[in-house]
Amino acid sequence: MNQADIAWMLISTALVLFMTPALAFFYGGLVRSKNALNTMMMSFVSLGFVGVLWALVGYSLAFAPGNGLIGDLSRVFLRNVGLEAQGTIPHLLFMCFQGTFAIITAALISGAIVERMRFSAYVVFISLWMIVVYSPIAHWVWGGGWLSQMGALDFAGGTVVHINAAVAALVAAICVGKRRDFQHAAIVPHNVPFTLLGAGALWLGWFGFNAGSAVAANASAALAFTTTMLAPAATLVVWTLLDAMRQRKATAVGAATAIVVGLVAITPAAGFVGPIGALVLGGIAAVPSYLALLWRARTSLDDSLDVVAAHGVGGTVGALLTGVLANKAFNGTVNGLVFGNPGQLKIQIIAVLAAMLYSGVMSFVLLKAIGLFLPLRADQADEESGLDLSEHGEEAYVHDSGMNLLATPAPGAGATPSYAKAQLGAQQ
Amino acid sequence: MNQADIAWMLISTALVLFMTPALAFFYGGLVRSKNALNTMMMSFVSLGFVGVLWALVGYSLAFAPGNGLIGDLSRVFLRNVGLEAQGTIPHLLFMCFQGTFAIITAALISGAIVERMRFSAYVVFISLWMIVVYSPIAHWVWGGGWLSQMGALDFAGGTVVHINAAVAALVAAICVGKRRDFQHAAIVPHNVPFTLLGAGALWLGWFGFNAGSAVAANASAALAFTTTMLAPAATLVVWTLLDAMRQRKATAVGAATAIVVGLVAITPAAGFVGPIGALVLGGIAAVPSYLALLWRARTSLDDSLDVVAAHGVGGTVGALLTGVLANKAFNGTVNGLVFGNPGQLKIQIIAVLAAMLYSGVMSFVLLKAIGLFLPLRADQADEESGLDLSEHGEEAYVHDSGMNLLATPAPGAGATPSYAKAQLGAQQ
Amino acid sequence: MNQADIAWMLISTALVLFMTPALAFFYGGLVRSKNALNTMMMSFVSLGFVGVLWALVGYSLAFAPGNGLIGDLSRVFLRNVGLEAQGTIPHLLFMCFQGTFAIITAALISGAIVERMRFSAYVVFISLWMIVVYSPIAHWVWGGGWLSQMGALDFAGGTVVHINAAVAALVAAICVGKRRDFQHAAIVPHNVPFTLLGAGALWLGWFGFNAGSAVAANASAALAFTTTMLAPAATLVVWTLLDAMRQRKATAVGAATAIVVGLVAITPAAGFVGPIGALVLGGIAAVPSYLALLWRARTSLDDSLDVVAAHGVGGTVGALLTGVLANKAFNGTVNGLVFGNPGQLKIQIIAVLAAMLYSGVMSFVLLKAIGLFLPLRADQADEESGLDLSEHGEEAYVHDSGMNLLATPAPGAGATPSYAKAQLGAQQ
Amino acid sequence: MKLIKCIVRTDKLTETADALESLGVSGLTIMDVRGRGSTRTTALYRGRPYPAFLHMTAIDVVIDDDLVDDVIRVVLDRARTGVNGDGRVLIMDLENCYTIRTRQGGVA
Amino acid sequence: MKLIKCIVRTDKLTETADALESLGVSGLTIMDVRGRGSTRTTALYRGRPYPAFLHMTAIDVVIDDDLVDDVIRVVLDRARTGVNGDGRVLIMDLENCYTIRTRQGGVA
Amino acid sequence: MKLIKCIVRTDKLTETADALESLGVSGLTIMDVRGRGSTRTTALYRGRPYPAFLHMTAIDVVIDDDLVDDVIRVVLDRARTGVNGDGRVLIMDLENCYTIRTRQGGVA
Ligand SMILES: Nc1ncnc2c1ncn2[C@@H]1O[C@H](COP(=O)(O)OP(=O)(O)O)[C@@H](O)[C@H]1O
Ligand SMILES: Nc1ncnc2c1ncn2[C@@H]1O[C@H](COP(=O)(O)OP(=O)(O)O)[C@@H](O)[C@H]1O
Ligand SMILES: Nc1ncnc2c1ncn2[C@@H]1O[C@H](COP(=O)(O)OP(=O)(O)O)[C@@H](O)[C@H]1O
Repeated sequence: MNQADIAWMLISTALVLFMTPALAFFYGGLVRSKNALNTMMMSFVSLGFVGVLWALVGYSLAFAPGNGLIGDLSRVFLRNVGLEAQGTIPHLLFMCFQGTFAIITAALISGAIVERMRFSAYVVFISLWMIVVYSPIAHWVWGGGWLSQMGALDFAGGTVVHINAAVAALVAAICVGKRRDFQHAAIVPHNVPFTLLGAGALWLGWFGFNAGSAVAANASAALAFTTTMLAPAATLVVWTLLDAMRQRKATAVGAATAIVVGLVAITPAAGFVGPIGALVLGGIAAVPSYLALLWRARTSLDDSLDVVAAHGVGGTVGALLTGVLANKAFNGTVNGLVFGNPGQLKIQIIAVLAAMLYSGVMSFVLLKAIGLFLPLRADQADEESGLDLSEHGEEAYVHDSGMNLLATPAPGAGATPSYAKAQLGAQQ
Repeated sequence: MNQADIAWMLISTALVLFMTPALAFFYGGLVRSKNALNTMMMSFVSLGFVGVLWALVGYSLAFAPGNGLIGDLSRVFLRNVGLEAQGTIPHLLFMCFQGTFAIITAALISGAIVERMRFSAYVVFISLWMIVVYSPIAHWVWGGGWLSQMGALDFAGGTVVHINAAVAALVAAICVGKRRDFQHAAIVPHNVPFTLLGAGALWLGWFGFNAGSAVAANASAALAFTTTMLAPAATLVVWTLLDAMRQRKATAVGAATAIVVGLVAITPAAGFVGPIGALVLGGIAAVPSYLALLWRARTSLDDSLDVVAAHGVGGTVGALLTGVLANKAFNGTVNGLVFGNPGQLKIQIIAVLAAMLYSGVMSFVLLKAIGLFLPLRADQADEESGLDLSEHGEEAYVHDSGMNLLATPAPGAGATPSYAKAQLGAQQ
Repeated sequence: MNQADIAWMLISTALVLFMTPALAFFYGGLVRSKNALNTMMMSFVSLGFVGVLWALVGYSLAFAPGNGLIGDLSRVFLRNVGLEAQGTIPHLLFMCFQGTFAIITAALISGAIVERMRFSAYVVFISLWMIVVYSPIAHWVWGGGWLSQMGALDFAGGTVVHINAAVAALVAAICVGKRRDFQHAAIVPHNVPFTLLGAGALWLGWFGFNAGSAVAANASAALAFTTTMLAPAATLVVWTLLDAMRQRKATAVGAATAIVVGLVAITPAAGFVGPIGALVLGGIAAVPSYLALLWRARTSLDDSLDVVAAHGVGGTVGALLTGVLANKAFNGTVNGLVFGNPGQLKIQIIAVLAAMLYSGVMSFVLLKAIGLFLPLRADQADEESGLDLSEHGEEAYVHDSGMNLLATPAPGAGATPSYAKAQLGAQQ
Repeated sequence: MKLIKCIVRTDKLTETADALESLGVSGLTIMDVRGRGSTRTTALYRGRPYPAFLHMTAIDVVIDDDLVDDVIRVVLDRARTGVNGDGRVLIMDLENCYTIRTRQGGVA
Repeated sequence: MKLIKCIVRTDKLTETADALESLGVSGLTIMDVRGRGSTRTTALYRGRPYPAFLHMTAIDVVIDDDLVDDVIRVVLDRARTGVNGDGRVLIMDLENCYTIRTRQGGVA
Repeated sequence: MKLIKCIVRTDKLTETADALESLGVSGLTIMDVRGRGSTRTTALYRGRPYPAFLHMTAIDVVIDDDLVDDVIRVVLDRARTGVNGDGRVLIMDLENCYTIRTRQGGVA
């Protein structure tokens, strides 16, 4: 084992775990205040349910030997997963690192169905989805499955995490249906600073996500770190210029979105492209997501927080450009199209399509199956008054009011102060 | 010295320091907006006063050789504390790491007395408390004192930090008395997202707290990391289910509390139990804290933010379950009850009781002594208008208003614009 | 290469990058809500424009060989910057670490001109400023330039970052002019918790900033870490006492400011002074900044968020005290005045003056030049309604309202519900 | 001159405002209010219920007397869902209303 | 019909609302307001004092004329502390009040 | 007795309040409101414009009848910029106003 690698993976794992609360703020700021807590809880609850189930089942399905399609059950309940080395770090630490990916991937889906999906159905959905959809695809790409055998490149999860979550989000948005006032009213963010906070904290965490995916404190991690810093910077520049050209305003929601799009796009490429490649990739990635977002807002698809435009489009662009810009001079192993290896792009396309197909079909089946037992949608009245109250019994913000407990008997009853009749009489 | 250990301890220490601002948000969100800054300042001020006093005095009392009860003064003013190795890291870094623990432990107490304690008395209290209560108990357990000699297990501070702070909090809540409108009004959180932010950031910091307590980037740190990820996940799951069963709503305040309870409970056990042990411990720990919290809210004890239910009950459960679930297969040194060593539980009970007794008595004496010189409580009028204004001269949130400076002379005075008499006359 | 150093520099760089979002919150909380997003965007946009330009041009000007005044163009577009070792870490990682400094230094300037500067002019300004002002000064001090040859001590950027940014801020405040209601109205912070959040997160990031400036996980990093923890603690204590003595209130804005002042002051000294020296330095540094801030608020200089008082005064005090308190017993290389080397203070003074002069003149020239092409100031109407709306087309907070899209045709048109004439008639 | 205070569901704000506009009433002032009446909600803290208020939006419009009937009709039409919690429309007499910019009294 | 606007201390909201309820006045609309009068507070920024306002809660209740006396009495009783800053009770005439859900005028 | 409701630009609050004070009207209640009229603004979300409201401050003052003219004059003077969006001053009749602390009716 290598202690420096352990140090780096300890902190990387902590950072990736923190991305889920960060996502809660990124998403939570974009909804209306009556749904703020519900939206945040959709991320936080993944830390619990997906976290526990990953340790019990998901890790084995994804990373136990098994076959090309799925891992076997040899590591269920963390059997045979201890402090022995897995690579250069303790096996349990590797399990944790991968667990944080499962947690955030499941939480990402929530962006498509906020403000209307019933919380209980959501919890059941993401719990099963992690087992049935996420774990197998993780196995294909990182667990020795068929896509890894085919040579698909996905450094930190463009396909496994982002495309996968985005397709599930698209399916969920369709199955759950649109918000009742969608397209009748401009549903605008209640707290943009929260969204900026989320974007900033996501970037911090993403260094663990991408550079941690080197699973070592080495040159590969440094490369992934560099590209994770440069690509979103380029996306932010291009997005800001697009915003300024189109409407003469550089929006803050746009900036937060740009950062996430740049991070998503560089994810599959992080350890494969060089720094200038990262700038190019980040800059290019801004355009399709920017257009997808504008276009989506005009359709009847209520992918409320644009998971598809950010993670689906951004992830796909990143996965394909990995096949174009991969640079052996930096990664030491493989070139992309522009460096003379067109075959890589073909493999990337297959990987993307396979993930889309599997995630789409299985997410649909899952949601329909859950819908047989649990209503997927909140009641109209609950949707109108907000899910914070109906699903969680809480209000996100309460100002200036001391409110009686229902249980408490009315206070007074004792001596009521003498009432100055004369004074009152004066007015009538 | 070991550079990887240094790298890990540098970042661990930074993360633990960040827990105190995180706590400010966890607590700050739960109070009314008129007391938001006061509550946050109660955490931030600890970074100053406790931080400085730790370097000057506390570290020596806790970690200098001394006797079984307290360290001597050989390291007062950081004498003999330099860049030489303490274990595998520079001595000063070890001092800093321990200092961050003292800071947050003192700040934890504030949860019991928010919205009414006078700020000056509070600052004096936590400053002296760190020296008189925290440092000795830290010495007992970690500084080579009698509890460590007896073999008490406390990996990262279940007893030293959480039980200790919770008992002091209980005593402080009693000495300071309840808020004037406690039990007359439901005093509800003014900003639940801040509480969630605090919980997320606390979790991040807690990886430094627990895994950093290995004081090395090794397998022990990896184990502590793993248990710190899994235990709160399990607590969150169980808490959510309890909430859903009891009232059909999974509250966000509940989720934030559950995360903290899980983190508290795993703290003493972090490097001693295995991953499945951590899931069990975290799951079990949810129940007593959940019940304690419900029960406390019905009593006349105004432990306003439930330090006792979260840190006292959670810390005790964790400390005892450490004696039950400790697993030599993972920690390499000691087993608990279920692995055939019932004696450990007895030692754990003694440690818990000793800390409770000492902390309770000394905190009481301290508060009474301070009360002789400084009023512990804010005036009724100040409590009503909020401590932000009375203690800090500030408002947490100001919207949409430009307000004159008192010092500035009234602006007008110059040429008053001609007034169209005719128009006004029209109305009467 | 040294893997432990890589691990530490990876996380340090991530932490410093996170300081810019943290700054967005520190600054964003202090302005009025109508300018909250604009203020935050002034920090975030630096992550894009300055980040990209640093990789393309700035790094070469600052760190390529060149001459005593400026680096050459040998590393423009990251030519010759790859994964080869620079010291003990990959060259690209070193470039990233330095890039995060450039980003935040540029963003710091914004504090002086918030609530009135036009966003486009600001973006152009900080982009050019980084190239024309920051990069050369970084070269002088860290890139082998004339100040480093002269032996000026600046561990992590007291001169390069803080004095430099503060002088540019002063010039910008003068060139852009004061806010129209400055001194007529008390312009008070709209969200003090955001400012506290920013201060807490800045402290976290500053461990990367200062201890990362050792560019290794070694004793020097541990020393810088220790001083970065102790100095702001001392500043916070002294500031709190000053506040309490002067006005009997310890303000939260004061506490947040104190933390930043302490961090600024220790920055140049971090790896040079001992722990007690850090306490002394931090405590002393509180006084001039405290007074500067009170005094500035009474002048007609609208350095809106007191960049000069915090970073200029704090940075200068820190840079000079480095020459006074530097302690060879800790840093192994150089002593300051109190340890018998008065010459160091002279060098420090020269470095401070040189940076002030260059930054002042060039910032002025730049702003005047930009002013020829782009108006520096927002229109009066835009300033009154707030820059969030005029520059970004957004509102930071929207509560409780579903608002129609302009583009959408009016919904009704269909069957208008029968109107009960009788009922209405009743009232008239 | 009358002041009409419409306390409506927050998500009926735009529909109501647009309808008023179609009557030529383009000026209005809104504020966030909370209320209770036949509809009540409760929220929970530490497992105990407490009464929460409904979030409503109050729309204040100053209009000439001859528009009163139309305004009321339009608001009753557009802000109504038929479910409890729809709100109230209050009609108050106004002595005068000055436009600060022009210093003129009367509806402008 | 009258509109009674009670500007009370925020922590007297529940007591006042409960007292109104015991008179049969269960509908009400509240809003956060700030005020000053005989009581003034100041806050500090950058060491300089500026006038802060007291946070108060305004409770609007629409009632029938015959309830006016009782409502005023009850509010004066329950919202009072006797210390400066207790607030005001305003009585305004109301021409009508429509319940949007039922389209009926009059107190409902 | 009258209730004067001044809807002014938020940054005219202090100037207006100070001017009222110089008339001897020291008590007032303010609230954050939003409005539209001849002035409109739009904001953007996901590239689409939506109507935003202007942030205004409403100042409610209870005064005796003989002060009405002065109060209106002063507000029209001080809150005015002459640019669209200056706001409105509403004059309403008030039946009575009780000071809760003293239980006395009438302006106090
Ligand atoms: N007597 C009243 N005085 C003032 N406001 C009232 C009154 N009754 C109801 N309201 C307002 O109208 C809203 C809706 O009232 P509610 O009785 O719940 O609905 P509905 O009239 O449809 O039954 C309340 O939330 C409150 O804001
Ligand atoms: N003339 C007034 N017009 C409108 N509101 C007033 C007036 N006077 C007082 N108020 C309101 O009543 C509140 C309490 O008034 P204050 O004079 O401070 O208390 P008290 O009446 O107990 O002396 C103020 O904060 C303000 O909201
Ligand atoms: N008819 C009205 N009823 C209620 N409030 C109004 C009305 N007309 C205008 N207002 C208020 O006055 C503010 C300024 O009105 P506006 O027409 O924009 O300015 P101006 O009167 O200077 O042209 C609006 O934002 C709104 O709050």
